[in-house]
Amino acid sequence: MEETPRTLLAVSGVGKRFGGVQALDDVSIEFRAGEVHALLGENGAGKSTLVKIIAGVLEQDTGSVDSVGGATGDADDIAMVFQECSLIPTLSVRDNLVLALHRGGAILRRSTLEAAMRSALSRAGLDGLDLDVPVEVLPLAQQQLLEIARGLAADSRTLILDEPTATLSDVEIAKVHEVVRSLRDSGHAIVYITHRLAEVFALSDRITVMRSGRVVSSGRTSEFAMDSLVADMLGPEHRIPAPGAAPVGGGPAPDGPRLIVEGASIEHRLHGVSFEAPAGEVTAVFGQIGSGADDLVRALAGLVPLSSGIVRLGERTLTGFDRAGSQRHRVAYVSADRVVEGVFLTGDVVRNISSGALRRVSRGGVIRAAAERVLARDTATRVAFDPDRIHTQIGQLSGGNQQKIAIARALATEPVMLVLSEPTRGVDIGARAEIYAALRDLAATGVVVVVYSSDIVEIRELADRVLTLFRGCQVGDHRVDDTDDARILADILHGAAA
Amino acid sequence: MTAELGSPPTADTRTAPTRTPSTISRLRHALTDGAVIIRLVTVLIFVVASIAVPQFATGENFQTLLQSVALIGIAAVGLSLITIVGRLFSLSVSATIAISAILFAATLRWGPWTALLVSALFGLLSGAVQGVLVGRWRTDPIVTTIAFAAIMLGLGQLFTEGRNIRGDGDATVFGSTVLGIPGQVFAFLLATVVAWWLHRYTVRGRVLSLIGLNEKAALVSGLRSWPIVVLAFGVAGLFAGVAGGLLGAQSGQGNLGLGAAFGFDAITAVVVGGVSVKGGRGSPFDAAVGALLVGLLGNVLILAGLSYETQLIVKGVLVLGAVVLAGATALDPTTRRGGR
Amino acid sequence: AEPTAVGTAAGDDVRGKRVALLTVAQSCDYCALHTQQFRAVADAAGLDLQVIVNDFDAGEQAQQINQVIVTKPDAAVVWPADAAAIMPSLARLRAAGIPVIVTNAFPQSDDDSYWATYTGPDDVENGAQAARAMVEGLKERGKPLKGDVVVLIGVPGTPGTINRYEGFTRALAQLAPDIEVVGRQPGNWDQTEATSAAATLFTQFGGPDLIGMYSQADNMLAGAVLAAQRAGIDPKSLMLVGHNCSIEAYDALASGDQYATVLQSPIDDGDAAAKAVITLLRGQPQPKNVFIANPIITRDTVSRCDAAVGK
Amino acid sequence: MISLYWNFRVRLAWGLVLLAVVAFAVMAPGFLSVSNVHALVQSFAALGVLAVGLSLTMIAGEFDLSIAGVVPLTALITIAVGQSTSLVVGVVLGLLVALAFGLLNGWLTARFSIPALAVTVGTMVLTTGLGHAVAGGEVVTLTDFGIGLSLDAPVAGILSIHSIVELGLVVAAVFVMARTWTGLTIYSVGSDPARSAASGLSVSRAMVTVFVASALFAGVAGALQGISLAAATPGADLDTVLQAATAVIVGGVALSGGKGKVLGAIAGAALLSVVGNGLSLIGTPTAVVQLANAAILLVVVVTDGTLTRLVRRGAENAATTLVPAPAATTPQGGSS
Ligand SMILES: Nc1ncnc2c1ncn2[C@@H]1O[C@H](COP(=O)(O)OP(=O)(O)OP(=O)(O)O)[C@@H](O)[C@H]1O
Ligand SMILES: Nc1ncnc2c1ncn2[C@@H]1O[C@H](COP(=O)(O)OP(=O)(O)OP(=O)(O)O)[C@@H](O)[C@H]1O
Ligand SMILES: [Mg+2]
Ligand SMILES: [Mg+2]
Repeated sequence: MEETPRTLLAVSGVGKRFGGVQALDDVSIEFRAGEVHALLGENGAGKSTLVKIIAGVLEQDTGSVDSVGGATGDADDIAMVFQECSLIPTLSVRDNLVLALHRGGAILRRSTLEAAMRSALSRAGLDGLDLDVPVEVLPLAQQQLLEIARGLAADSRTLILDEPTATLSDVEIAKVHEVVRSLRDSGHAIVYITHRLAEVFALSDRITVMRSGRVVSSGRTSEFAMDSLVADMLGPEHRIPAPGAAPVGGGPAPDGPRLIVEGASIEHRLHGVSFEAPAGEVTAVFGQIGSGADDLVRALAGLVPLSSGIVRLGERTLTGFDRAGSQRHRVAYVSADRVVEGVFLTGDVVRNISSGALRRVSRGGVIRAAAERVLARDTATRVAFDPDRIHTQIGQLSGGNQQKIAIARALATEPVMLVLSEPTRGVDIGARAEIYAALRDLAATGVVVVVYSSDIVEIRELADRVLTLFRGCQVGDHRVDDTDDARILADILHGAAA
Repeated sequence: MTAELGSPPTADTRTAPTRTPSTISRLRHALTDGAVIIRLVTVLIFVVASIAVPQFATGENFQTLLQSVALIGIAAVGLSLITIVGRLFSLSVSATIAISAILFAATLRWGPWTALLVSALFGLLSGAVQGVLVGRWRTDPIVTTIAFAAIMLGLGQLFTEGRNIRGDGDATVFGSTVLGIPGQVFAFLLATVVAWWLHRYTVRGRVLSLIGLNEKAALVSGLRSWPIVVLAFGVAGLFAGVAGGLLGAQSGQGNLGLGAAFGFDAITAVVVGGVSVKGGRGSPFDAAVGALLVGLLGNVLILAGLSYETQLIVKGVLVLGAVVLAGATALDPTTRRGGR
Repeated sequence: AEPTAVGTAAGDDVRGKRVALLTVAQSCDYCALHTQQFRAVADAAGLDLQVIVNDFDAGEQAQQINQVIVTKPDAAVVWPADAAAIMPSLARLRAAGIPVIVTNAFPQSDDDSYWATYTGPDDVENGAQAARAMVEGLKERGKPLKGDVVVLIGVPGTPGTINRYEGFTRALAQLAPDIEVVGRQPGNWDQTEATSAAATLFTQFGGPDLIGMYSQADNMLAGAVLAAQRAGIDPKSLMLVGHNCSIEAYDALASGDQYATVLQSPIDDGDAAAKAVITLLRGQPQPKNVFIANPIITRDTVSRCDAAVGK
Repeated sequence: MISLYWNFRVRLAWGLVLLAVVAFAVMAPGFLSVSNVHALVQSFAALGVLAVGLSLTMIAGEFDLSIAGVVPLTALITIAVGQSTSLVVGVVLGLLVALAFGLLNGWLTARFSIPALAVTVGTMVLTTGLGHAVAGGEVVTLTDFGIGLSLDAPVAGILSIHSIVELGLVVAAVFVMARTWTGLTIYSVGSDPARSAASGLSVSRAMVTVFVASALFAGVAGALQGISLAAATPGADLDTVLQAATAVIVGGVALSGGKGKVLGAIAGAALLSVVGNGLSLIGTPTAVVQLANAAILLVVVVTDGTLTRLVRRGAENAATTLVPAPAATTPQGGSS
């Protein structure tokens, strides 16, 4: 029982600096065969930087990464599933898999690899995916699964998964866990980064917590409890803020327009969804991939046209508006696809935040720089982003902080309705609570908040109400504190509304 | 409103010491900007030439230099808007200039200012039409502008039969000086300042950059790209039209071959000036500096008495050097390639 | 311009014969007038004319000649885009049995059996004429035959440029050995490029010793006049000699900014080519080289250019 | 529908080529004659080899402007050296210089992450200058132009050694891009260099490969053109680059990288050559030729935009409906 598994990979004394930021400072960890090793820490703790160094994508400044028992060299025997998608967008699914599967030789034999591709796809829960479709047209969750399939396809001894489940719903997560367990059982070493702490206890054998580029604690999972884990992650001086204002049913409903959706349909994807969402409430839309839940929120934001149905916000009819039109009617949107739609990676925080609110910081079509900075600072504070870093380029922020800016962009527009897709994708537990609080505060001021999330925990903490979808149809509409997880999951799995 | 959020930010607190950007860090930041490097290189060459090349540092030569880049500069400044909004280049700049010069000559009998207005309006219209295709119909900018160049030159040929069009009037007003500055140079300065100001300080200028940086993210912020693309092409056309009109005014004549090299020179200026061809980064000012740098190199090398081929070789090496220096010092982790 | 005698009087003997004119850019004034005149004469003679244009692109012209060979015309008239690169194409035309008139640019070859007749300018002689004009002008103004001269050339490394330059320098050395050609820059036959090139030439050599400039084309000289004015040099104080007597010279000669030009009339050029091909088709003998007139044109004789500039 | 997304652009271009061929076969007698097809193949091969070379750099997300200088430079070296020593030495030397510039372009682009357009503006000026230096102000000719004639002499009716060499390079490029690891890496790097590097691909190697290939193709085109014209002139050949770029884009290769097929670029070159040949066979005035070209280009870009969006939407639909549409008995929501 107490025999220590063989160490496959040893990180010792690794340090890394980015300009003025010490991203990693003397980090030493060992990864063992047959173990799932969870790597935890708040946003910007240095997790992604560490695993990128392990995978050889980044070069460390100090220290070393040694593959201990390995017969072969380092990078070749390590497969990595990246936090920000690393699939090649214009290439087909097939060619993306070939990139992972190819083993030397100048000539490609795509057909002989077909079986391996199919098996990797099916292990990641992507049976029946068309191999010739370009990756860029796949929905985000499928891209994430494909990313995992790519990691699996390589069949390396060490597999690193950097927030693989951030955009997946529980059904898909279960599938991923199954694969991870079977890999562990066959003696692979797995490095698993996540902000979903529930996963950690369900899946991992060992935990390392990082903070500010250092290892703060490390040990067997059984040695940790949820509280201590959170304390380790956030540090002694922080605490998780209390839930936001306006709890359900408490107090008078604030003034504000009501969202009314009647018979919303999108060809092939959504069939006659109707619901109403009052101002002051957070309404969640929940469903699996292909359930139409994310299409619904995209349609509400004006990104996809409805084929039929009506959307009204108070007196105004929003149907027929494109994104620019709905933004003008103060509907703000936060995309789940951070890199592509969420932020301007090469712009600084100020420009990102003001991008949707230029009218507020300009007069006569001329931007007032001071007003813009004030707006950026204020909004940054609302999403718990350090206002002194507003001149940083977004591309240099950690994933979670990028997400905060994506939300700040929407908040800065002072929306009447805020539509969000996966709002806390990749956000650490502390910041997540702060974002929830900010969103609930926003709702309390009379804003309609509609959120699509694949995370049932998030829905519990954030929403007043959850709308469940199955195969494009609305199957349930529950008050969150009136229902339980089993019920919601049953809805989205089988459409079995009682 | 955000009572609970008043607490200090939880994440990335170790960066707290860098509160306000110090002069040094600002300087360091500036040195990682390719366009700034190009400006420095330009100044450096200027200084070196002033010391080392005998006839360089004279008032007349500066005038000569500025006049030789003025029209290219005007076209380049306009063109940079298209590049910044992420639509690469217009390859119809030369054709617009030639036709505008012809129109200028043809309408000179109504007075020089009317003629210039006609040229400018033609440029604006032709640019805007291309902008509608590229912006609204999402056609490829390169092919679209090549097609429009062919249309303009083809029609021009049908109307002029390839002949020189001679202006019937006096266009010397554009040869005179404004505030002691030659007319064309004044126009160049004006165009640069106006474009730079619009880009730097106005909402539309900002939207231009944002769309160039990431069109999808801009859409999420409710920013429609096509009106801005039309605007960029329209202004680029307008500037090319003005350049064409002024070119026609030089000799009071216009023909289809006039300004043939301008299109490529303008692209060179935009690229060498450090405007990112991927869109979003750079400003019209950079394009003006690019035009100046290329013109400066040409001027200095001739004055240094080099033969034509040596001029070209040295110019090539220097352009390459400047571009590489700008690229090598620019620390842009998001666009930097990993590569092993 | 009026098509002149030859074709009209001689009846129908060449009517309907197919002739291909392979010419260069349509968007240049000279080329357009050349083609215009050629067409006028050919039409009057009833030739079945096909005009094929490229943009001074030797490679493309070679392809066009391949194609012309396919259509087997009775004769081909070729304006070489590149006087050197035309040789293999001429050989191919000869092999296909198609007789050839070369116009405007003398092929770069010692073997003149590849073409029936050359018509057009004699560029060495043209350059020499420019030198004579310059010397005469200096004498006329009572200036000493001494000082510096600069030259604006066309595209470097091409026969027209080389030959005119050679003719100019050789004649100048003979006529006025004390005048020195101190600098030359290419204007690439382009007015705007010539403006910058001339501007730097003036910066470099614009001292009291500078007495004149020879520009291998009038449109480039118009740029030089502009550059001189900008540099604060009175163009009239220099001996400016251009080439072609194109429309730009017409004005500059009238105002006195330009002293002289060497006439090379596109009308004469096109006319000579058309007449040569008609003579050829009739089977009549004609000289191997037909050079067009290249008189020196000054302010007083500028009316000789009326036809050439389409007046 | 979905594989259409990948291939429709290539098909569109080839469809237009076919249409043009049929149209000219009807309108222009002699269009399909052996000698005209020979002339057509000659011009197609010359444009095709440049277009394909350029398409490689464009698939890699970059652009090689320097071929405007490399084509004449190689021709000049080939002819100048060929005249003084032997043509073989000339060709070899010319190609070596071209390759050196390819290496330089690729290395600078990859090493310093500079857009190749900026790098190749520099090398274009540099190569043009070297061209003038090689010419030394003289006309560069090969007195024996018999070699050029045999290079272009018909082989099997419609081909020639000239076009066979160029078409050989074209076929090789098609194979490499479609079937080899190198090709796949080039696509990948062109699509997203950062992600490719993260997946362990060597961005620099891909860059150097495409620029060397592009320079090699340009060099071969230049050397052959020089021999076949028995002469070479210095100066940047921008028109040719522009035409090649037009062919590539018409064929569906995007300047943004990672998209398009070499076969498309070939179709683009074929379309331009067929239209050019056909129109001049009919004896169309240049102005009309220009307008006709413009019309074709506009038709291509407008159809392309519309079709791309349609097909893409179809692909997205297909991709997102993994979960099949609901059965007839639609479950109704509304409990709580
Ligand atoms: N390319 C870069 N340039 C500059 N700084 C960087 C860069 N990449 C990361 N950093 C910085 O390094 C630190 C660690 O970032 P990293 O991405 O490793 O965090 P993380 O633990 O993965 O966070 P998250 O949970 O949000 O993904 C952060 O402060 C980040 O701003
Ligand atoms: N292309 C575009 N698409 C969508 N919105 C745009 C676009 N361009 C500008 N806007 C939006 O228009 C708003 C203001 O632009 P505009 O310059 O028209 O202001 P204005 O009419 O002068 O208003 P004010 O007088 O209040 O300053 C900005 O909020 C900006 O986001
Ligand atoms: Mg991370
Ligand atoms: Mg405003």
